[in-house]
Amino acid sequence: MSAERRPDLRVSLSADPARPLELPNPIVTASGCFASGREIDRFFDIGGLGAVVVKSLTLEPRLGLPTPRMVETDSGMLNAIGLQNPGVDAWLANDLPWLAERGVRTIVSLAGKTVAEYRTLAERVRGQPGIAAIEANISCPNVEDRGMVFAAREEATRDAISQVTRVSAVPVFAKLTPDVTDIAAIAAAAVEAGATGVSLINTLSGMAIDVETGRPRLGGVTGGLSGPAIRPVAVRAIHEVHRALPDLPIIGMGGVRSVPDVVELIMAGASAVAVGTATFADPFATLELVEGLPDWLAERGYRSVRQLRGAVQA
Amino acid sequence: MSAERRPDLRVSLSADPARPLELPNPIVTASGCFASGREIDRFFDIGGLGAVVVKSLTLEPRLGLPTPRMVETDSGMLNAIGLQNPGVDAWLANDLPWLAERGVRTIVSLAGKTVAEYRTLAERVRGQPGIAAIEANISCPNVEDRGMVFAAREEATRDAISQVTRVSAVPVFAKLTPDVTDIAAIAAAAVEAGATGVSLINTLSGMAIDVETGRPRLGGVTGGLSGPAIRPVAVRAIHEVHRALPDLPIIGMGGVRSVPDVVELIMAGASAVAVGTATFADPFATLELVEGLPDWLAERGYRSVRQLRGAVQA
Amino acid sequence: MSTVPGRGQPTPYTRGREDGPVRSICEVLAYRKIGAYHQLTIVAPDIAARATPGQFVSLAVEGGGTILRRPFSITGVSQHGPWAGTIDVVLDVVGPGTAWLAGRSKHDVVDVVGPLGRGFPLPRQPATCLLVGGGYGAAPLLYLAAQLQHRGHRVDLLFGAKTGERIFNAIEGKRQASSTRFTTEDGSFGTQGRVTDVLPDIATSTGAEAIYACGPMGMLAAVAAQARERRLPCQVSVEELMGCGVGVCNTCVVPYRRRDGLANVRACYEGPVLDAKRVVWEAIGTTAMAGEPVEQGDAS
Amino acid sequence: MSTVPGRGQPTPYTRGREDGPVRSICEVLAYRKIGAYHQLTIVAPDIAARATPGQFVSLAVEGGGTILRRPFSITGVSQHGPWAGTIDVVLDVVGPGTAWLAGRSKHDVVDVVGPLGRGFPLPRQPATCLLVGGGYGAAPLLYLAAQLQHRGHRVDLLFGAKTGERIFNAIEGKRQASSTRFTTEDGSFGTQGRVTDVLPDIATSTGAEAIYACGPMGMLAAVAAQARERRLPCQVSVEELMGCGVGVCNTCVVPYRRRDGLANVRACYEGPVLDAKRVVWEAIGTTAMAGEPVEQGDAS
Ligand SMILES: Cc1cc2nc3c(=O)[nH]c(=O)nc-3n(C[C@H](O)[C@H](O)[C@H](O)COP(=O)(O)OP(=O)(O)OC[C@H]3O[C@@H](n4cnc5c(N)ncnc54)[C@H](O)[C@@H]3O)c2cc1C
Ligand SMILES: Cc1cc2nc3c(=O)[nH]c(=O)nc-3n(C[C@H](O)[C@H](O)[C@H](O)COP(=O)(O)OP(=O)(O)OC[C@H]3O[C@@H](n4cnc5c(N)ncnc54)[C@H](O)[C@@H]3O)c2cc1C
Ligand SMILES: Cc1cc2nc3c(=O)[nH]c(=O)nc-3n(C[C@H](O)[C@H](O)[C@H](O)COP(=O)(O)O)c2cc1C
Ligand SMILES: Cc1cc2nc3c(=O)[nH]c(=O)nc-3n(C[C@H](O)[C@H](O)[C@H](O)COP(=O)(O)O)c2cc1C
Ligand code: FES
Ligand code: FES
Repeated sequence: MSAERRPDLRVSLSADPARPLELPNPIVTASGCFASGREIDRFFDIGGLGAVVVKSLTLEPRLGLPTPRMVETDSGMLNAIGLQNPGVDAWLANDLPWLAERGVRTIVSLAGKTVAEYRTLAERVRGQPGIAAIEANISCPNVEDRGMVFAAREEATRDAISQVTRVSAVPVFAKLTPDVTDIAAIAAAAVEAGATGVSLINTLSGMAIDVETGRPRLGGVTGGLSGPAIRPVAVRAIHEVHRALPDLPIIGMGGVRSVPDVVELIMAGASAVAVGTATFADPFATLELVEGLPDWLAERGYRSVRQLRGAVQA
Repeated sequence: MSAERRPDLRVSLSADPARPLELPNPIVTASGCFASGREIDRFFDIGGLGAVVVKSLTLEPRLGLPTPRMVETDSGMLNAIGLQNPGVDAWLANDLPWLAERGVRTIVSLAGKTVAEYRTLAERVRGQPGIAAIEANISCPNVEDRGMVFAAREEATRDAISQVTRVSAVPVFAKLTPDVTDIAAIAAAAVEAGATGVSLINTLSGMAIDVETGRPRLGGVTGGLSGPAIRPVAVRAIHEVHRALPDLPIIGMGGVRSVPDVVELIMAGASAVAVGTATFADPFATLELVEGLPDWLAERGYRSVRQLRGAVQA
Repeated sequence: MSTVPGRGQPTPYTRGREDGPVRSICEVLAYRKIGAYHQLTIVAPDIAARATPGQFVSLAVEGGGTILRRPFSITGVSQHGPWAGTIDVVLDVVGPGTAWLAGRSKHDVVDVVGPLGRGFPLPRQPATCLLVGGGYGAAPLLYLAAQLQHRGHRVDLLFGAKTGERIFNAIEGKRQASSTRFTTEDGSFGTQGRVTDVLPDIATSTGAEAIYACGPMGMLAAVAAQARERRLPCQVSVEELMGCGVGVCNTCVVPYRRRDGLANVRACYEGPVLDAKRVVWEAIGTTAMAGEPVEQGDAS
Repeated sequence: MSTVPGRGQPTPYTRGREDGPVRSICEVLAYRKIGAYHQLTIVAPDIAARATPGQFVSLAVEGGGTILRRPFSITGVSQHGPWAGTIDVVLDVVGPGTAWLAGRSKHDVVDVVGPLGRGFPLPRQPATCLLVGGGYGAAPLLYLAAQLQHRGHRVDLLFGAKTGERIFNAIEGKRQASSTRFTTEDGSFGTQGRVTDVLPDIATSTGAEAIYACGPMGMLAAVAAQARERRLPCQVSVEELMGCGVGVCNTCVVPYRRRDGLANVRACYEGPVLDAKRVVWEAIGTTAMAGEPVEQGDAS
């Protein structure tokens, strides 16, 4: 492939000129599936990825849930980690400088237990060098609403997201759960609250039982289903939101493993594609998608990955 | 295994003595996955199954959606059949007598386009000999509510189910979709409307795109995801509803393929277990579960399958 | 009876009724590469004894996240020999399932359901039959040709494909027919072009009284139109995506004019062999048949 | 570089940096059954060159709907011979992944990531080391024993299992140690009982100065308690369900007292070898560590 005809992988994830987000390629990591970045940087230079979305950070450090924390299911896995993380302050002190120094485009994922916590979290990360965007993980329980996750309700979505957008100078993505009756309505609520875009989808709520012992296979009883099993749900959710809000940037994710999977999510409406569980099976998964995408495009005569966005004829 | 120690497979699916539903074993067919019954009866006597749940019937005959109507996905499949069926009257005339004559316990699945249609359907099947129960498939679009499925909303659930329970002398099960924010709330609405029990879960809404052509892989664009991929979602939904409504009979389904899968759904809270996609892979799937369950129970010292219901320690 | 038959158990393990289709766990007796295709000979006496030309079998496959069986036409049966009762199937590798099957060899075990579907109806009076096959669509026609010849009918074959290596088993074809003709789109074998380019001539020169066809849907539609023009009876074996192969999932439908009106009939149950003039060719894969507004997302 | 390496490509295909773990597509050089276990010798020169005892590799498996790798301790490496650089792993078949791996044979190809995790720290001064293994937990200890002996330490082995055929490679053990002792729960080999029944005697008689242990968590907790009583340094190789094996999923955590406080450390990254006295044995798999109310359904 001659240099001139190498397809253009650049994507823009913000329609707001005041808060731009340009990535050299559409492949990013899914939150909670890439730890601090150092772990995979042992294998390759993670600076080549479109961006790194870090594990969701909470205000206080969290030890998370007891083991067992995962179980493999048919073409998928359930996890119940319980948002184990060092807390936002420790991350800012120990991890962000390393990422920034290496030139990694970093998207910080924030998870609050209350609406007010989202604001505090957004304030803590505000102005920190090297943060390209915020992903507000609102698919986590709202302790003020009987543990119902924020993104389960339009109002809670609006409340949490507006706390973040109010204090942030960088683009804000609302990470939504697919476990809702109408995901496009939740996405619209996030947009009303000033979100730059949405991240679709978080894991599906699931459960598995050890029939020999009668005990749940997860310490946390229920957990989040990810991996190839859920890709059809991700494609549908992305398509649904993209059809309702065609201009809204979407970071798509859910079961992506191969270059055609990436293309499928982009055709459904994603501007960028995050990879989670696939990295567990192959530490090079994200890099190989960055490398494989140009060939796929070139072989089919596409000049830019942007041509494919929302291109499904439906 | 001596005859005396053969575990008892009988289950009761109704707490209402006026409308009992006793099955000789907990294995039933999932609606839309067993056609008229004759097709599988070519392989074995279907009278040995706990019950046969027939394809959802509508008031008028329906030709359904254009092909392609299915696509295999990772450990699952998407289908978009569009409720093709001969219509309730033709079924009563041509198919029910055959089932009744063979002594098959038949659960008739009804699907309306409007609230009123559920009543008409229930009236048509009322008093027909050989109908053991009704499954009201309310996971289908309500044309009076912009095509939103009935079971997406508590009110529509109540409206549709009460039409059926009002005119029925047999137990009524509400078949629910997992694509909702709070499935226990929908189940509660069904109970308020007089449902004897609930059937959990219908397929998840999903989509797949042919990346070479840019076209959806289904003629109906989106479709229903079934098979082993969704079992963790089924277990979670059943557990959630059983915890909220412990006395409510549940017909569980979603990705069941093996005897341990059956036990998993029962431990989560199902009283009976329906098998859909597994029959596509093996026409004997249901029969082999009926045959395999007693051995599994006996090897572990269980005397009745009823001991396992809701037995998960969570 | 075990719930997980297969390895370790004597093969063929068979389950089913006295007649109709069965499920068998069978041994592969032979593997053969034929041009671009792979042929498996499978020891399945019950299926061999019950099959008729035009019927198919459904094979379980392994690997990846596959869960469904794959349908394949029966291309021949043998009731004799040291292994009593074998069936042959021909595979074109197009995806994970066919790749897995093409990797089987002698003594491997495969899980087969069959025979399935409606086969080719045979002429009641001695007749001259033109059999038209596209690609691996030739497979069931070889089985049909043998049976037609055996019953005293005249058989002429017309097989087409993209390339010569995709003409299935030309040698066997020549042995079983009064005349054979091949077309390839790239001209690498036989006449360059499509079967429908030469069909009128052959039908005239052989005096064809009936046409049997199997191949891609586009080819079948074109053959059906030519048969109609010539008022020749025409039976086609259609191909649709199949979820179950046994008639219970309703995914494999073909729009069809039945005596009692328009219907979506199942390729696996009412078909795969259908009367060409009743198939509503122009409505395949369109909403033209729906007769009612099609609701998106009406999943089942 | 291809996105789907493997068959057809020259093996080993290796990808990674100059040091640290790599991903290699490797050929199986030998398969051997050892008692109840299966041993694979894999040609993986980069991994062999970088490994230390106590580290593990993560193998991709096929079949069913499996998507994750399976972790296995390295039980030995060879830098020499006609195939430069092999590693050995030992498998106990417990599920689909180990069953698939146990079915591999010479010339088959496996996909390996490694070496992973923290290995056993070696004593700085010449020391008498007691190595305590349960079941296949003996595997990494044989590799450790070889290295300890090579560096002039005294090695005593104590291996236990349920049955004799689950005592891994007793012969190799005897060759690499000053003394060996075996216990089985059914008494079919060595002393009847558990390793902890005889550990105190052996520690006294050999004059053990350090304990290394690998085996089921229950055994490790008991060994750790005995080591603590005797004030012996003790390093254990722990086992937790692993999602990724490379430190990114946080599923494999073990409660641990770190210098800066209580933490859930990753068995695959900070471990699998951990300092026994810092592991919070009583908190494993309980909510005792959570430090905050555990929300059910808090999925990630
Ligand atoms: C009645 C009938 C007879 C057939 N006979 C033959 C034959 O003799 N030789 C041969 O090579 N092929 C035949 N086919 C096509 C064959 O079934 C498919 O090529 C095969 O199922 C593809 O499986 P895959 O996993 O390799 O590909 P994939 O495309 O990955 O299959 C994915 C899914 O789609 C289904 N599918 C894909 N293509 C087809 C198709 N054309 N028809 C039906 N289902 C499909 C598969 O069964 C599977 O569920 C026949 C199909 C039918 C319906
Ligand atoms: C550091 C480490 C070293 C190990 N070394 C060996 C060894 O040398 N020999 C050996 O036979 N086994 C070893 N194991 C255990 C081995 O990884 C599991 O037995 C194996 O993963 C089971 O896979 P399966 O598909 O056969 O079983 P399944 O139980 O079906 O596996 C399902 C899932 O659970 C995971 N899993 C199941 N059991 C374990 C376990 N004990 N530890 C971690 N993950 C598990 C699997 O990786 C898979 O994701 C080791 C485990 C760890 C963590
Ligand atoms: C082990 C694990 C941990 C996760 N942790 C988080 C998290 O902290 N925050 C978040 O927003 N999503 C989290 N997710 C969800 C993923 O980011 C992603 O949305 C989901 O897994 C679907 O993508 P995949 O199928 O590629 O994994 C987690 C997923 C997994 C598997
Ligand atoms: C091809 C197909 C058709 C279906 N048709 C119906 C239907 O008509 N009515 C209904 O209530 N559910 C229908 N379902 C849903 C099943 O009854 C069942 O709820 C779902 O498939 C999950 O079970 P499974 O994973 O065992 O298939 C259909 C499912 C499939 C795969
Ligand atoms: S393939 Fe299922 S009905 Fe034909
Ligand atoms: S297994 Fe993923 S962090 Fe250890």
